[in-house]
Amino acid sequence: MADGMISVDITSKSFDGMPVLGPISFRIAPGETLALVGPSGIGKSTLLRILAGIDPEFEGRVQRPGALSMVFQEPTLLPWRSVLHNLLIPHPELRPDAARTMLARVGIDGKETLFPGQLSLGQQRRLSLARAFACAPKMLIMDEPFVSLDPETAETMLRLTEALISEHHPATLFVTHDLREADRLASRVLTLKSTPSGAVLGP
Amino acid sequence: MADGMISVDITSKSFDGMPVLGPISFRIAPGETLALVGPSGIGKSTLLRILAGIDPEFEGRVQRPGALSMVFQEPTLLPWRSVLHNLLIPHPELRPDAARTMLARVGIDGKETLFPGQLSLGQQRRLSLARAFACAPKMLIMDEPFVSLDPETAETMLRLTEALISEHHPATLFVTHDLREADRLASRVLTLKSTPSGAVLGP
Amino acid sequence: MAASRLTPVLSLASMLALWVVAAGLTNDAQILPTPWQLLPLFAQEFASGDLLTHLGATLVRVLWAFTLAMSLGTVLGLIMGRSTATNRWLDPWLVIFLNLPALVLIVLCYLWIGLTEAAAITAVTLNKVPNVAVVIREGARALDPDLDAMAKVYRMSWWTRQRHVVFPQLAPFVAAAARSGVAVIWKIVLVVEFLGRSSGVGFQIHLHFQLFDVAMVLVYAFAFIGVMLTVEWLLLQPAERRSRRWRTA
Amino acid sequence: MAASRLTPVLSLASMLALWVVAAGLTNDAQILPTPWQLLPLFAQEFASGDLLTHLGATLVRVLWAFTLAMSLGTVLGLIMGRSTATNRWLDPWLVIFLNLPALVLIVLCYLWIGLTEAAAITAVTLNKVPNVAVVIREGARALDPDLDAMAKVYRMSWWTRQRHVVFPQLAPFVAAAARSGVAVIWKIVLVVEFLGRSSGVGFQIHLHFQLFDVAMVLVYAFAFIGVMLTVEWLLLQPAERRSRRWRTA
Amino acid sequence: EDLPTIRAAVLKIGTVNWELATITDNGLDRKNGFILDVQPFADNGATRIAVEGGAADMAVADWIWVARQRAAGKDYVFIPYSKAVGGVVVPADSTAQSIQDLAGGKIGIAGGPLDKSWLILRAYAQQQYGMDLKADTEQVFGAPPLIFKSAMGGDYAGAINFWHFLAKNKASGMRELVSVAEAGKALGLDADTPLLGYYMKESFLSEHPALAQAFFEASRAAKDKLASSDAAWEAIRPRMNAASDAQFEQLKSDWIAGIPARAPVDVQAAEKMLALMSTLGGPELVGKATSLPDGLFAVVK
Ligand SMILES: Nc1ncnc2c1ncn2[C@@H]1O[C@H](COP(=O)(O)OP(=O)(O)OP(=O)(O)O)[C@@H](O)[C@H]1O
Ligand SMILES: Nc1ncnc2c1ncn2[C@@H]1O[C@H](COP(=O)(O)OP(=O)(O)OP(=O)(O)O)[C@@H](O)[C@H]1O
Ligand SMILES: [Mg+2]
Ligand SMILES: [Mg+2]
Repeated sequence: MADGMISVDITSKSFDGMPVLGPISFRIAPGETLALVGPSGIGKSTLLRILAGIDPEFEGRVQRPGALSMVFQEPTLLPWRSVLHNLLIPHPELRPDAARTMLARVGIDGKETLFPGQLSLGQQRRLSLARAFACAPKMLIMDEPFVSLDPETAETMLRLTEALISEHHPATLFVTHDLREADRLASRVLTLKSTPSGAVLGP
Repeated sequence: MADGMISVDITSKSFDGMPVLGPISFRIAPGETLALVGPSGIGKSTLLRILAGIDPEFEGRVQRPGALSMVFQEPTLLPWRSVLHNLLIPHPELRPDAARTMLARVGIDGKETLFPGQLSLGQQRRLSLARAFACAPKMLIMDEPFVSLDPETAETMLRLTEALISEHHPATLFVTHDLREADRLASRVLTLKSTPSGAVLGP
Repeated sequence: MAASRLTPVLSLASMLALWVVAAGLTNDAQILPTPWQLLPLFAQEFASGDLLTHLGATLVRVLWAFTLAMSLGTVLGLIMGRSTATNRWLDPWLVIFLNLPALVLIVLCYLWIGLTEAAAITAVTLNKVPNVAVVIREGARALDPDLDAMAKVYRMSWWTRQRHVVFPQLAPFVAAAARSGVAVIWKIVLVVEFLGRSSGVGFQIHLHFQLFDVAMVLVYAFAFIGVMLTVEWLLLQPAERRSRRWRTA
Repeated sequence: MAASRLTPVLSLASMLALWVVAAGLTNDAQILPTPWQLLPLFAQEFASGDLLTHLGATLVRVLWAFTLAMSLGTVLGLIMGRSTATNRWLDPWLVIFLNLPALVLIVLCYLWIGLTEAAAITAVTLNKVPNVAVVIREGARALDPDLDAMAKVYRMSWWTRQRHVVFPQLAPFVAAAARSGVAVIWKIVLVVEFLGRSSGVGFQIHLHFQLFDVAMVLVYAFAFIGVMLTVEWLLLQPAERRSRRWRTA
Repeated sequence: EDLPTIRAAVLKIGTVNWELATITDNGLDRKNGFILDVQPFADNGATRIAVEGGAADMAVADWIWVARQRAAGKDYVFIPYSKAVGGVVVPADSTAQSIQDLAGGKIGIAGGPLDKSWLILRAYAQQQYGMDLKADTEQVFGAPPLIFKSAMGGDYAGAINFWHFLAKNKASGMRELVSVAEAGKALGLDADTPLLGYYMKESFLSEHPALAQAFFEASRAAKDKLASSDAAWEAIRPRMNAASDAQFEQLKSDWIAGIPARAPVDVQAAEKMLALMSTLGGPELVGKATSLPDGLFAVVK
């Protein structure tokens, strides 16, 4: 297999005997961006969690690089650490001024010393984006990264994502409900569709 | 003032001395639906929390009916109670079969006995919608109710909202980033824009 | 499943083995008798009815004090955790009662109320309430304000709010307070019993300690521990598993 | 702000008032002396140096036992809370040690190790570790799995994870265990001291209790409580306020 | 019949029970016009709380303690019971011949630094050998059972304990170096002054004027019985916790040796002893009782 190639070969995944994912198999090349779409509750987040190595309880095999970043569907910040430290703690190698630049790029400069609970939800989501972008990951996984943002901010984030992907060339997989977003960022779109034995990749 | 009229007269609202909302004043008539738009972090949720009576620390006056329902920006469910009980506990007067019907209308039938943590985020959001709709509120406050949903589910939810509003005629205020949503549901759109003394209603 | 049911048994067996080894090394039945040296003593105390009488007396006291201390302590802790103003008023009292030696409280209770059962239970309760309050207060401080807001918006009744919103969040703190609570209460009951009662496990333990009869001390101590293990396995753990189901699901 | 600073002082004053009333009602200086009857005794014990010597000895023991019990108990509680398998193995031991009467452990420690300082501190530590573990275990069970996942994805080091992810979630449990912990430890130190040490507040309290000298018992009890109130106000509360800032902000 | 009842709070395993059981078993209480109701407790402290809290009328203490309480305002009155005191025992293989030979060793002491036996032995060492027992030895204070057990294990050069623990130590081969009674005699104290006794509240006694004498009669009758009859000892043997015949015999003979002569307490001898205790123990020990409080000893003969 090509170096850095990401391969997903899931036979099945179920919760308490209820199948959620059926046989799913795909590859992502380094530098390639894939969108994942599908109705609410079909299993997109489940697939992402398996891919990221968070959920080891499935049948099948996944091959992924070590250095990966993830934007969770909810911000998942450390509520007891300041905005700045929420960047620095997962990235101890990051210089504070680089962290500040990153915060400015997602539009939450000047909030370094606040706690996440003092941010609006949109601001928290952007902080979580900044956290994923703050290093140069080999792989980027994002679960609906641009929701809860006004059109203008969403456009800024989209551009930022484009810039960072072209800078670091990570293999990227992201979930979205917005087909224009998928068109703009992704070279391929994976669609999950329901079958009795769990979700599989559709046409 | 007309019976049931909702009136908001905020002089100012600040966090730790930082002004967030400036002078804001508007009315909502019973049965009327208003959309609230504005960039991320401007103060939309703050305004909604004041209106709902959750945050009493502001300067000004708000008049609202007692029976109100709210869809929070995050699902805000009871993680330790089943899906069904998350409907029944806030609405003890609700009959279990009515609750089941409501779950079916938001598309999460068959999940009654699961805990919220076993739902996908989109399913949790729909449960939180069902909770808001399960009674006949005089006022309905919704903070980005249709995000994290695929276009088809979003359309279903939109229709459901329209149906319920025309059924119970609540005064409705909801936040959205989607102007088509605003156009479809609302008779008026309030826009928050930033000024040095906090956000005010714009043109 | 079968294996996991066996674990506690194996665990207890290994503890027993450790005891036998320790007893072997000590090699002095007066300091640490072997388990089988205790068996006839146990049988004798059981047959004479002494064991059950004293155990019963102690259990009644523990139960009363536990119920009182848990309910008073939980209420106090909740109020102090939710209201900063009340906390500022009551906190010094809490620190004082928390650190007042058990002996002082017990003696004062006995002298004021008399050497009665009521005095004994009051003394234990007063000793334990501050501990419970301190633990529950931390829980109350950690309550989720978003769920509070939700409960407010939906105008939940006071009772619904406590039962479905507050209590499940407090549950780990209540469990911690209850488990370490029973243990502390029973230890104070021991003191209360030797300072002014004529029955109970504490009375027997202290007597046999004064005679330096370690074997008998152990017989009574393990009788109580046996009860606690049973309560743990038959009541506490199943209840906890049920209330924790949402976490593991 | 000024008013809130005054509250603890007023609170203590009201407690003092209650004491004066109770002493007035009791009307027997041998059962409950008034506060001002204690002052000359306090001055006398302080001047003779006795108070400081014994208080110092007790504080050293409390500090040692506290440090040992908190660290061992936290590690044990964390492991048991996070691993169901380990928990099944260790839980029966925990219940046994939790409910083993202090007296039994203390006597065994003294007989095995000798009537030494090390035996005293070991006995107190062994008594307290299970309590701490039980509380921390509940905290470990309530840890947020989403944050765990985040820490895993971002490959945080073990230490970073403990410090920034795990510990802040355990903080309320640690605070609860620590506060009720010091209190319980000091109560066990009292027992340890009267059973086999020749110094310390517990030794003095027991001595004066045998002489039925309640005033002196109170002098020593309040000397320790005074230290605890000071620690509470100068160390614990500011530290807690800092670590709780994110909640109230 | 409405005989007055004396509720006695006693240590359930205390040696005083031997006498009290002999009284009740033989109906000596009713013969002397009262009913004895024995309430067992597990700790001496408990018996004192019981009397003070009004749950009992009588408990056992040494008269120096009673004097201290009386001087502090309590209306306690003392009725003599026993002159049995402790002493120092040394391990069987010890070469020590006098207390002087304990220098440099470890001494286990039951109770604290205010223990009366310890104080008297210190004064004795000072007087006889010019020795500062406190400075020349290392002391280990501990609960009586712990000292008893450690002494058996040979942990100490010498051990000071209550007489019934010493009796058991002796029964296992340990040797008494010097008894507190001898030491006291050397210091000029009257060895026949009964140190231990019963105490009751004066208010209780004044309700029943002849009760002190009646109780004293019963106590003496029991003592006479025990001093003369082996059968009486066999009757109480189950409550003596004697593990062997040797222990039983030792306990029996030491108890009989502790019976004081039938007489009122010699006030002058007591005064002398109190003065000595006051010098040795200071106000820590005797409190305000620097001299004998009036009415401390019940008028019994
Ligand atoms: N507790 C707080 N302390 C300090 N600042 C706060 C606090 N809560 C909110 N803010 C600030 O108030 C501003 C408005 O927040 P709000 O949540 O109302 O924004 P919003 O319009 O709802 O944004 P979004 O669309 O991202 O949800 C934000 O800049 C935020 O940083
Ligand atoms: N722990 C669990 N136990 C049982 N069922 C679960 C659990 N977690 C998820 N599920 C189920 O798995 C299905 C897929 O969930 P998932 O979160 O992957 O959906 P999704 O595609 O991400 O949806 P959304 O767009 O709403 O986020 C859902 O139907 C959900 O009910
Ligand atoms: Mg999802
Ligand atoms: Mg918002």
